[in-house]
Amino acid sequence: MEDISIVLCGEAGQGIETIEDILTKILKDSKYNIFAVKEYMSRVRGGSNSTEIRVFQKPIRAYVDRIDLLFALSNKSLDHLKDRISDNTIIFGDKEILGDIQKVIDIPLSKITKKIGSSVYSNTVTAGVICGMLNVSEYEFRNFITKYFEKKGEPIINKNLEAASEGFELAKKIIESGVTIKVKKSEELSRDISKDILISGKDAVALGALAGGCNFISGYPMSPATGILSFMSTYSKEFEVVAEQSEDEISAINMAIGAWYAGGRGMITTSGGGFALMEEGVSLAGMAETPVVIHIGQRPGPATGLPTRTEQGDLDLALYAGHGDFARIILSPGSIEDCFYLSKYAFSFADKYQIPVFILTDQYLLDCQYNIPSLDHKKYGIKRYVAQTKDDYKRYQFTKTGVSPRGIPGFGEGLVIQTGNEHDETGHTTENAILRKKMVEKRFNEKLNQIKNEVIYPELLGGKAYKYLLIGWGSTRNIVEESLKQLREPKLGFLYFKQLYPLPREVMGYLINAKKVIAIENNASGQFANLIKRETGFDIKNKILKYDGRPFSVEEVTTRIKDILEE
Amino acid sequence: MEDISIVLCGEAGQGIETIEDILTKILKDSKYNIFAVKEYMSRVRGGSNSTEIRVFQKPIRAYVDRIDLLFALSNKSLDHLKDRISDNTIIFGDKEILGDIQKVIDIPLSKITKKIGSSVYSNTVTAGVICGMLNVSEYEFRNFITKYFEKKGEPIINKNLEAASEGFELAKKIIESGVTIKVKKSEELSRDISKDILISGKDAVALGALAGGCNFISGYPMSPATGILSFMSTYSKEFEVVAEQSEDEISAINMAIGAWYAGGRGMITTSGGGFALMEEGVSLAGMAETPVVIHIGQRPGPATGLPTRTEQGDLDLALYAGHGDFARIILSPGSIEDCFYLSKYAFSFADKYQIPVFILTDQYLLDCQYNIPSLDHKKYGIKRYVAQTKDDYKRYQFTKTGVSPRGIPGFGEGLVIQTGNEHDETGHTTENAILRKKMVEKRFNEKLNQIKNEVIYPELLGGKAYKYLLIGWGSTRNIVEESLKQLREPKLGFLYFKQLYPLPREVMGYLINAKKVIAIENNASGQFANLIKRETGFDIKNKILKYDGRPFSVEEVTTRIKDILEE
Amino acid sequence: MEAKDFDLQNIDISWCPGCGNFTLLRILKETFAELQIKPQDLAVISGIGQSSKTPHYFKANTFHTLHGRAIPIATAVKSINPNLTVIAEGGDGDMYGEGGNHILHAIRRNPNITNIIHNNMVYGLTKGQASPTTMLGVKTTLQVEGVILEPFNPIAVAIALNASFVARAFVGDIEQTKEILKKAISHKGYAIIDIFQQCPSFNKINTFEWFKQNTYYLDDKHDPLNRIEAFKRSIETKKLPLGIFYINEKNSFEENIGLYKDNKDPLCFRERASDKIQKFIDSKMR
Amino acid sequence: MEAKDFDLQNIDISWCPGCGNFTLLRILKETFAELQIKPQDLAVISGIGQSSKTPHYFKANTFHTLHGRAIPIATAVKSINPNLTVIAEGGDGDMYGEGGNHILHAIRRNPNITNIIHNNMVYGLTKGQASPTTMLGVKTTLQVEGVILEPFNPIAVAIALNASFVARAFVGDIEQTKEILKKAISHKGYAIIDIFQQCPSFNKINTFEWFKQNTYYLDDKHDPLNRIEAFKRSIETKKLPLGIFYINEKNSFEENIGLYKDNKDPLCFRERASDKIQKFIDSKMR
Ligand SMILES: Cc1ncc(C[n+]2csc(CCOP(=O)(O)OP(=O)(O)O)c2C)c(N)n1
Ligand SMILES: Cc1ncc(C[n+]2csc(CCOP(=O)(O)OP(=O)(O)O)c2C)c(N)n1
Ligand code: SF4
Ligand code: SF4
Ligand SMILES: [Mg+2]
Ligand SMILES: [Mg+2]
Repeated sequence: MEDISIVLCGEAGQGIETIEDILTKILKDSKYNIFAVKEYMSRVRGGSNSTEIRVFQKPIRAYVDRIDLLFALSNKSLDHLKDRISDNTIIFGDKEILGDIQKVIDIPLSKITKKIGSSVYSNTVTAGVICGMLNVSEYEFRNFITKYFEKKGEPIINKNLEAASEGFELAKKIIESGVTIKVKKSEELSRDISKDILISGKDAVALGALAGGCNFISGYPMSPATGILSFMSTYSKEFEVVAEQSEDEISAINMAIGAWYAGGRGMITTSGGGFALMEEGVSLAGMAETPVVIHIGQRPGPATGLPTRTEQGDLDLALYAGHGDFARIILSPGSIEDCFYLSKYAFSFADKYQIPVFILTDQYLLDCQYNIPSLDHKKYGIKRYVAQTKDDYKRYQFTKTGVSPRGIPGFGEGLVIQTGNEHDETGHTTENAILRKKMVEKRFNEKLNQIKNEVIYPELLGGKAYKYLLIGWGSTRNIVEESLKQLREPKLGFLYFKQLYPLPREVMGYLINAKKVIAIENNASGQFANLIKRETGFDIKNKILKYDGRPFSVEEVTTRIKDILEE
Repeated sequence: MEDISIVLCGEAGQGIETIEDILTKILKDSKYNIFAVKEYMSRVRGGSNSTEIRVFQKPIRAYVDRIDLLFALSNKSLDHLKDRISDNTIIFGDKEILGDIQKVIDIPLSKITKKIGSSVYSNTVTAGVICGMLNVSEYEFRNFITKYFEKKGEPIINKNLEAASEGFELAKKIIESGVTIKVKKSEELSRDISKDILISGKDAVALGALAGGCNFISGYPMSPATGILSFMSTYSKEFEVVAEQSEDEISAINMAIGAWYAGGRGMITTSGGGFALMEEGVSLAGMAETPVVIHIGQRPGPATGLPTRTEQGDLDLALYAGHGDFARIILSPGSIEDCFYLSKYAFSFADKYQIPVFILTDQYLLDCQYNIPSLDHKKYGIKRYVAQTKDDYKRYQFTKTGVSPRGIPGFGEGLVIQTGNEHDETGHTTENAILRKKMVEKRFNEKLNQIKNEVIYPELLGGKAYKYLLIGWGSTRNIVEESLKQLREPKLGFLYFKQLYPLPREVMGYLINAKKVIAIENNASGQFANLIKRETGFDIKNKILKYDGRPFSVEEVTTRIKDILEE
Repeated sequence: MEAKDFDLQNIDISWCPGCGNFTLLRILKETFAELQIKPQDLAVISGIGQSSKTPHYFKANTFHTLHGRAIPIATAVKSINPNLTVIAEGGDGDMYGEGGNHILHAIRRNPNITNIIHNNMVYGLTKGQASPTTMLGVKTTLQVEGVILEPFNPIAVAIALNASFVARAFVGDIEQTKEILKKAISHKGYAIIDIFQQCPSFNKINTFEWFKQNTYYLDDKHDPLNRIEAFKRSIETKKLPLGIFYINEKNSFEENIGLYKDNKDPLCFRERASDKIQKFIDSKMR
Repeated sequence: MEAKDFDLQNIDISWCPGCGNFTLLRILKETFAELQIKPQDLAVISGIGQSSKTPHYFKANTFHTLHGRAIPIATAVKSINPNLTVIAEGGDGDMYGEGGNHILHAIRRNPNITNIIHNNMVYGLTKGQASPTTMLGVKTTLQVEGVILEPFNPIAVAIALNASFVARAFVGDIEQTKEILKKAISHKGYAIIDIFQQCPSFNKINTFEWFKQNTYYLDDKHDPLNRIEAFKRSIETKKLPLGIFYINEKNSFEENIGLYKDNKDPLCFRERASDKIQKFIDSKMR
């Protein structure tokens, strides 16, 4: 097999995250390319959650519906995944829990873990079974387990090693019974995959922000965005970042604005519902020309919607957030690398133009993890634009670009006077009509014109000489990319946008070259297609939309593209 | 003269509102058509505020730059209005305050009021002068003053009568000196103007809401929207409305949602900055399918902007408010009549479709007042859509229209279960992908489709067989209408939209019939033109935009239309 | 009526085994039954959190709304239909964090609603971050070196604002909690009841046992009409008192707005005589 | 330094004649001068309201922000640059109404900022509606039959939350107000000072004279370390006490976050060694 898709399914709180964690690490160390993503319910215990781990030779990084190996760890698992189980799915499970279903290969976890002493060891047993089936060296697995549980002390390590042996033993029996799985390893690649880093979207965004100089983050817990705040909190001392859980989202955005005003680099992290409370703050940033970086981890709305699931539904929200007209930038990473580089970039953009910069991700992307060679902290160097002030400093001095030198309190002789009321160049309030007009043009038209000169270009994947053109943004990137490989249609291109606003001036050029343009978005209204229409007048008639709270799968994208191409 | 424009200018707190109030009423009683509007600074005392009162024969109702008679009541007045004063402007003022400027006709208010006993009487003196100049019967004026100050007691009445005499005396002298003004009265009209009602935008919105059955209003004070709340508070007992000042805007919108849930008819009133805090609430209304009526009195942003001035800048905000895709309706009255009827309509719309309905006005429109024959409470009868529930009641039952019967607690045997989480038909939470998809379609696509069948049509003013077509919405209506009359260009039409979203299906038909389409909007980005482009792909290239916080004037519109037509 | 009259069939309760929410659910059903309040006459408005899911698990008119926003919604519901028994329910994060401002002003406004706060001293649904009531020093994924913000004291704040009815309970004692709840619901005006409950999944410190060990009941000698005494008790830290701290009888919001003085019909059932508006327009605006 | 070092030239002050804001402006200038704080080292963050315009009328780094939001902004400013003296300033509507939740949590968070509230018991800028501190029964355009919400008591609430520094002043007494302000600014941690001031335009009841008649100073016998005593004083209604009610020395937020323990440089002047991130990525993520 070229790649296999392993799915673990169990109840919330049962520990499949741990199995995922062990497996992805050890398999990567064993030179497999790894992709993993999870889906989970909005509850702490019970229900049915699942994780898909793809193990493969070629670096593909997307969710598939297909399940090759299913580890059904709770009695609801088979029902939960019924639409994804095919005749080819090999199902493993504890028959004591699942019942005596013929198709199921028994892994008697209850019995084994009772022997070891506690059901918590079923994680290591399961991981052992999988590694055994995949031909991971038992020696290396044992080493890994020893290190993994190092902090828990000798007795726990030993119990887990016992569990590991049980797992490998079981795998051996299963293989002997004739069930074998073979995935080619990636040794033929020019690089050694075991030296790769394995990183999630969440961590890549946080690290990108740190690389961009972030030293302040505030947020109110909200799935799926909390991970960024928790990463920053964990490494607060190491990277000298203030990471503060605020009393509400309004406080969070205003804190971040305050941090920038004082010369820090602040960001906030939230999801749509939390962001809806921040719009007045965004407007303040626009008016006071204070930079701010806003990470929105999208999830399905309206209101509380499906709080742990995925959607690309907050583009409109970011695009039109806050009352009044002012410039902004919206970025939408679709790969782990872009999560890092665009998050880094966001800080330079915000600082340079003194505007709100948005990073739109979603639950799917944040919870994805896969291996990549590394991330380069030097790429797109950090730029700081803070000016030392003189005595006659004017915070909102008119310039040709619309951007005034930005001073900070206590750095120079000048005073930094900002306001969210209409103001003159010094920063004091005014009701003058002429000044008002000039200030609007400064904040809106002039800045936008500048920004349009350095828009981050979309990436054209697939057929460069396309006849059919897919338009997508953010987290669909890798899914569509894999789908393109399956479709092998040389006339099919995929334009993946990493910057959604402002659009590059050349976007129309891409569109008119295609005979058929297809938008693909994980929302109900085609928000990006609407934006393109608003900006260019170009009407994308074909839309592949999804809004059931689940990510697209490679198979679904492939089918839906085919349907449209065959129309 | 066909019409004259009288402008009163003074400091905040000096009492020009009182003069406006007296003058508009007495002049209307004297069978003049009256239009008045004010502009004011964001301060309580000092600065320069002004009120324009137009007195005329034909019912035109719009702001003009032109000043025929200027009453400069403070020393800053002439500077404040310097761009609007022409050679034809007759300036009145107290030379003791203004200095000995040749052009100024002296009205020695300080001297006179010192004689009477207090400077507060300068309001009545000034009103007297103006009425004297306009040939209002002194007898009727005295009767009016007596009634106007009735509650203040005999001595105050007498002082004001003394002031009135002084004013008329002065007028007589001025007329004798050769300065005369003659405006034709409207007696030739089929109706008796003195029987008209004189009503402001503010009051018309509030009365419209009451006519629509509003029995709950919550809001946090914010210019220019507070007037609606204050009207409702004043008449709370009379009309049985709960009118509550909430602790913040978030509370306000959630209260209004609660009121509807319980079977009331709730609305909120705010401006852009306050509304920015309500977006999560809007999203809840969308998800829970709870009706809510939202009045936004627009003012210039971003942030606190110019808090007492005018702009049409919150369309985008209303259009995209709240995370997630769900149906909504946006109305934008442009006349006093429409303020009333559309506000009334809003409640039936909200109730019928169980969605948020927006009423967009602005400072200019709310502060306008003029005479109209009356308003008919019966027009567009109130419809209530509340259903008595049975035992098996399901709050979100699937129907063909997307609209489920809406029960309320305590009315019938059923239980009314609502949630802002994704839910099944009963109202209980679900994570089911198929249900999720159907519910999105119910809330968004199906309801929008229904609504599109009963969109309130735009009104076509001016040339029906147009070659040039102006597109406008809301408060520019009357200004453009008067401008059209001046332009006398039979090929020029004006399509005034009262419902901005969803657009009528036929909008494209109107547009393609024109050789040149011109959008007119009081904002910097052309938000409605952008919406039209997003919906139809039609690019309105010519835009008359204004964003200095002031309303358009008839003259400015005329000039800018001419410029475009002559291009 | 019996508690089982509030049972819902075929429901999948999404709480963790051993969670205090289960006990509170039972307490609520029994309380309503004992007070003879029909599900149809009950409106339970909740925020977002584990605790805010409670209304999905028993029979009532319910509205599971937004994080932190149950109070304004409940306030309006009561003002439109005072015949309903209105409950605003949520967690400590929901009510004291996101919704903090509404509590302050609900106390001032004094609507006749009962505000139940499931205080597990943690954010349950979002998996274990500190809530406003988490104790100093407690470590979480966001407070990696321990909580540094002084815990929020809802009881003291409510007394400081001269609230109408202020109580604390612990789900570990079903009977007493029911008694307190009954009094709170029967009390006219805004009643706040902070209810301690264990969260076995995320709060490993303030366990069922911990609450048992660290609480005691205010005894008969405590005079709930004495504000200073109530305050003294509210800031005790050695052991946390349970019971009714403070009662301050006063007019409710619905009484104060004056719309129910001469006419007891709920506003939602009144029709406005629409010619009244016409008359108003034609007289007042002339 | 002298007060005039804070004077701004050619400014048009938009307050009404006789407004208490003028006195408070003078008090602030004198206080900063006497404390020898340079305008460059001062950051005054205000909300929206008449009082929030104050920073436009003297020399300082200033940020006139949004209604109700000065506190979170000021908190972050201080954490990024603790060398600045940071003031959060606003009106009673701004701070206790719209911004109510931030005060609660600022008290818990305890940043080393001074929170000045111009308490004129009315919404000035929006022309006279009731604020959270308006007295019961007062009639306004929105409270046509008089205020029915019990007034907000910021002093009692702050004490209930065990705030670090709690005081009240009255602009009518320039010297004492300066003394209180100086102590508040010098105090380490969050200091709240509610300052009574007349609004001759909209508050015809709580006039300058009224405040004079209805206030008195806490005397030397008052022990600001005694929380119960402080609370007792805070709920007095016959006459309203002025002075420092309560002091509770504790670590500030900036101390607690631990980033200034070994390195006193403000975060805004530190450079991050960017290879640290590279090393982290290449080690931790492998
Ligand atoms: C505006 C908003 N912010 C954040 C969230 C995410 N959120 C959901 S529940 C919750 C906290 C839950 O804690 P608590 O209120 O104490 O309830 P518990 O689960 O502990 O019962 C948070 C932060 C949200 N739903 N909405
Ligand atoms: C979000 C928001 N809501 C409402 C307003 C309108 N507003 C401006 S100032 C103010 C109240 C002013 O009262 P206060 O804070 O007491 O200050 P004062 O003018 O009395 O000094 C209000 C409600 C606003 N600017 N922003
Ligand atoms: S997380 Fe805690 S509060 Fe929530 S259900 Fe589980 S145990 Fe209960
Ligand atoms: S309205 Fe009141 S507070 Fe505002 S400036 Fe005037 S007197 Fe002062
Ligand atoms: Mg909790
Ligand atoms: Mg005030």
